Amino acid sequence: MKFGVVVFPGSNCDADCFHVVDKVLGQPAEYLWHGQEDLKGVDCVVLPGGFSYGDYLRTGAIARFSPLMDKVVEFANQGGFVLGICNGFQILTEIGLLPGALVRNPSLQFQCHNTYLRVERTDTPFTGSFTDKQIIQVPIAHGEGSYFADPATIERLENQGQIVFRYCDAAGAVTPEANPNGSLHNIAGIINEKGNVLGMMPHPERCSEEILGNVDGRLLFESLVKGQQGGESR
Amino acid sequence: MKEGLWREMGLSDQEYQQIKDILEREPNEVELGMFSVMWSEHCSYKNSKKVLKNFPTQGPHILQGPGENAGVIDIGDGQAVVFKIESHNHPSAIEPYQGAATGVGGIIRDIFTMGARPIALLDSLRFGSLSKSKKSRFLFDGVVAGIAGYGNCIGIPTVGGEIYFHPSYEDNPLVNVMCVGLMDQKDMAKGAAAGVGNPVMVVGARTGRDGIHGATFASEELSEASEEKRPAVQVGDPFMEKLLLEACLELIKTGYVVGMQDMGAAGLTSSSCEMAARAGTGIEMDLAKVPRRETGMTPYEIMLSESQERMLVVAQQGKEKEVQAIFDKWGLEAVAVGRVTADGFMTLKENDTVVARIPARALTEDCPLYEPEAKEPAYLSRAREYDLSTLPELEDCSRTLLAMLATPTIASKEWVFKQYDYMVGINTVAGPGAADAAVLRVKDTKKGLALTTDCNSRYVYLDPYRGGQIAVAEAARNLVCTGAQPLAVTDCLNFGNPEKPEIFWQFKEAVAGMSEACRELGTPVTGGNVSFYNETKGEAVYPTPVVGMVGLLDDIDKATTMAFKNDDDIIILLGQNKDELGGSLFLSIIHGLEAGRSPELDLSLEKLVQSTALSLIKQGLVTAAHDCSEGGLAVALAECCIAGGKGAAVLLTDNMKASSLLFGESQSRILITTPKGKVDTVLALLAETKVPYKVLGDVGGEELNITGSGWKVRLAVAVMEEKYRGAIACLMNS
Amino acid sequence: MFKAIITVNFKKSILDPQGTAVLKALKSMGYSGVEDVRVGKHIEVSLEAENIDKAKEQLKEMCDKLLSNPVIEEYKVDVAEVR
Amino acid sequence: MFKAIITVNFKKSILDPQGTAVLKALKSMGYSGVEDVRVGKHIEVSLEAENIDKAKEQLKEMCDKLLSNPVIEEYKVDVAEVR
Ligand SMILES: Nc1ncnc2c1ncn2[C@@H]1O[C@H](COP(=O)(O)OP(=O)(O)O)[C@@H](O)[C@H]1O
Ligand SMILES: [Mg+2]
Repeated sequence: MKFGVVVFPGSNCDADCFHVVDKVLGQPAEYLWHGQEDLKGVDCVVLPGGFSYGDYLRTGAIARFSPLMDKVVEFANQGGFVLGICNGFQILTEIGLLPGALVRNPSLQFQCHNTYLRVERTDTPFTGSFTDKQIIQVPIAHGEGSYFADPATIERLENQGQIVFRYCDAAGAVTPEANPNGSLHNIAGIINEKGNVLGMMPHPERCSEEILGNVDGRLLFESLVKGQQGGESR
Repeated sequence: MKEGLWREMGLSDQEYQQIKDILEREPNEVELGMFSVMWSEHCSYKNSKKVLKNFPTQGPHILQGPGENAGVIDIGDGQAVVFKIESHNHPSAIEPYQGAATGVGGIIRDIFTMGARPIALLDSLRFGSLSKSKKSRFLFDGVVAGIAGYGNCIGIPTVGGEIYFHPSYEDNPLVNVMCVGLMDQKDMAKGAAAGVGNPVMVVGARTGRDGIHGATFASEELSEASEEKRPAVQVGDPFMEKLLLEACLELIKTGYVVGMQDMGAAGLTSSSCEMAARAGTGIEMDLAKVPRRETGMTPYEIMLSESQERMLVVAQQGKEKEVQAIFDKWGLEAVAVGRVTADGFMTLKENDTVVARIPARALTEDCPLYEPEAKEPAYLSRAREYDLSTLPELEDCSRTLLAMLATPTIASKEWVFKQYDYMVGINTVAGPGAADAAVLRVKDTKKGLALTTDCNSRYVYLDPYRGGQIAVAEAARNLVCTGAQPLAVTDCLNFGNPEKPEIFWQFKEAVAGMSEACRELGTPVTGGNVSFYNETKGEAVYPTPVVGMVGLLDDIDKATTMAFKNDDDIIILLGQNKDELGGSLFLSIIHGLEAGRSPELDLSLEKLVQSTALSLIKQGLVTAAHDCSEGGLAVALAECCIAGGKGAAVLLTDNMKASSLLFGESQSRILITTPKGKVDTVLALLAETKVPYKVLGDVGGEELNITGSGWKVRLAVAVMEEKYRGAIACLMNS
Repeated sequence: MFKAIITVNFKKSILDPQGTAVLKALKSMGYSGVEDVRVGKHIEVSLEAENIDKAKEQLKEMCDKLLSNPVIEEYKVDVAEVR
Repeated sequence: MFKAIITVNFKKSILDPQGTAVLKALKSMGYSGVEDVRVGKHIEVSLEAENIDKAKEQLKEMCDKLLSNPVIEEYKVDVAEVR
């Protein structure tokens, strides 16, 4: 599976994502410069974390107007895989590929630490390698990751099973204490209705190698790769 | 020009006379401004240069010692580490968020100027009492947020550091930031304006009126009047710096760069004349071409502006277009404002009018050097002669240990490092709080880097020479505990007003002590920073020579942390417990005393303990390692327990008071654990090296039990953890 | 030349953590009379346009597209001609 | 009951990175008439006070102490009585 990692001015997890798909998964990877309009034939677009345009105004607000983003929307509408991590998730909500918004953490502080997540769905292209309700550890690193949407949207997300990851405690219980940033319904990651666009605040690329002490995140990337291989052989 | 203007700019009458002699005429205002910043202590090191000559600066792996924008060391495989530390104390006292943020920005530029990609930041901070002073809480909160704001945005992980709280820093906090970069040796860039005719380009942010005379400001004591000099504080733009970083690294890869230097203190003045002086050339610039943010700026303002996120680049002649194309791609300006000349002069024009003409070297080399008077301060003999034997002995060892763990200087700094992105870059193998030093992998190799900053200023206050030695020894010890071989030092020397003989004495002694320790431990100094005038209302901060040190692990898989890991692992103490409480945190916290002598340091014992620990770690015999520092053996044991979520049972047989044994801060001690099955091998090796050691007990259970003769510590790990991890958050949320 | 002042605030239904924090801080400083604090953005835009209506139209567009996010925010625009 | 609107901006001579970034974005979106953008804070405070002068005095104090840093920012306060 060929991955394309988008580089916006101010992206800073682009090289990390690239490293994981290239070196850890051994998949072909390309950097996609925000100012161009060419997706270079990739199968999955990764919108990496960071501070695109310095997070000025609102996170992701300016980045969504990059020329490349028009192509990404087209690509998504045609069913292409799009993975938005952290700032990438924020951009996806700003551009409307995913509903809701990510607002300031109630602590008003940037928060960088591990969180437990419960995998709510394993029938998406991004989560096929997890087990049902698997509890994984994935770090967060953001100042504005509190998921918000109006009640109708939240209800729709719940009813349609669009919530893919929820913050939980070590035992898997979804509690207010386990919610690091006041996200509604402990939402850590959601998927669009079609199931090809995923946004999440935690950073799977930061826990994909033994040397970093945790490989839970690798399963997400592997899900994509395996899913495609499965698809091809069928 | 106003009579006596030079005095307002911080120049003495003699210095002014000297300037006239150099120019063979009166300087104009622009020239005087340039001299005043370049001859300020901050830029010229006029009071400290002679003393700094004591530092050892040579060694087998040193590729670049002091003199460039940062030091460079060889880590094998054609790779190099670039690192430096810098202070931003005064701006942070006045505007903590922006002051700290721009401090981070400045040191990062020093690293990528050399051609290296910055991969880590460490912050060494000092504030007044957190529990007693609202102002200290305000400054602490703002500084940490500022470091986080800048470092997180630009995407360089803040992986370690240290924080002490002491009333001497109440009005004058210390904010020292170290940056570490990685590069291929072939990409090393230097700050020299070589090649007559080559274009001189200003790149990055536009020039505004901010920070004019910042360097002079850093060279004075803080006072009410500092409030008036407020424009000296700038607002940082980490986004702009990220673009500048990427553009500069891309540019260096092209090979079109002849020399490059960031515009830090004294902005365009210092960057241009230093680059010319290094190459023995001159530079001619047309200031009308410098991109500006504000209208109506004078040549004086343009030359002295300290607007952030700017660099000066000397490019190969004829490659201006290529350089511009790269900056253009990143949305940045790159404007040729002049060229390198052969005459050795800084010639500044505004359109066709010459507004300043000074020999470049006069600004950088001709500044008079001073050797201020040094005199041993009177407080020393009083403090040393204090009779510690009359202190009441501990009543409840467990309670005392809990109190120590909740002391902000010892307590977990989680409240701080949670705000730092310490993982971005995915190299962080041991982040803040995990080990005695931060450990990063070097991608695509087996290697690792260990990074630390250290300075216990109470030791330096009570004995500057020994305190200086200890700062170096402790830094090296911290690196060793992770499994790294210490390689080299960068230092940040924070002192009071050097014109006071007592302060200068502290300075000289501390540098002498550091120099000896650096020599003995084989860790030369590659650069650093001097920050004087850390005083308010005539009171100096504790002398604080912060040591930043870099070490190398040949095998990252052997990296060791402090957490107790397995039940039944055997706990061994390398080194010796001595009956010494002088200068300890215990005396300060429990008895309110800053007295006695700093702990002894025997550098040959230190070397033996370190080499032994390192060799055991490299042989895979060690499961945890932690040095004994503030709070002594008891706190070190508690920290290992808390980090691992495991208890321990320890028996102490030394014939010594409980207070000294538990909380004394004897140097050259490292706690290690080893699996039960390997203990014989370890003991045999220890006997061979003749290192003093003691088997203390074993890991296991949910309590820390320390048994001595007639006293006992018994605490649940969970209880200790709550105090240790909650203390700072609790004070900050109150 | 026109000068616009745009204020962007969180919708009333949305928590304003910054406002809450400022309120708390003011109370702890002894300002017991303070009852509520909301923190939003104050954006000043200078622009050339044919006339004030064109300016308003453009500004509204900027707000809808970039300067505010309708999911969480509401905005207000004031424009005046300056010379 | 009084209601105050406080605007806090960077001083004119101080770099406003956020404003600069927004200006660039607007230009690249085709709003070529935009000449300058500054982004500051808009703070709404509701408070009880004996009279409007007391309210003003308190608000000024809050601005000096907490809501702005005179080193880099300037502020403006508008107060009105509400019922
Ligand atoms: N300002 C800081 N920023 C980041 N990490 C910090 C800071 N202060 C302390 N730490 C981390 O907390 C841990 C404990 O620090 P410290 O108490 O100085 O340990 P030690 O005494 O063993 O050197 C270290 O891992 C250190 O890097
Ligand atoms: Mg320490």
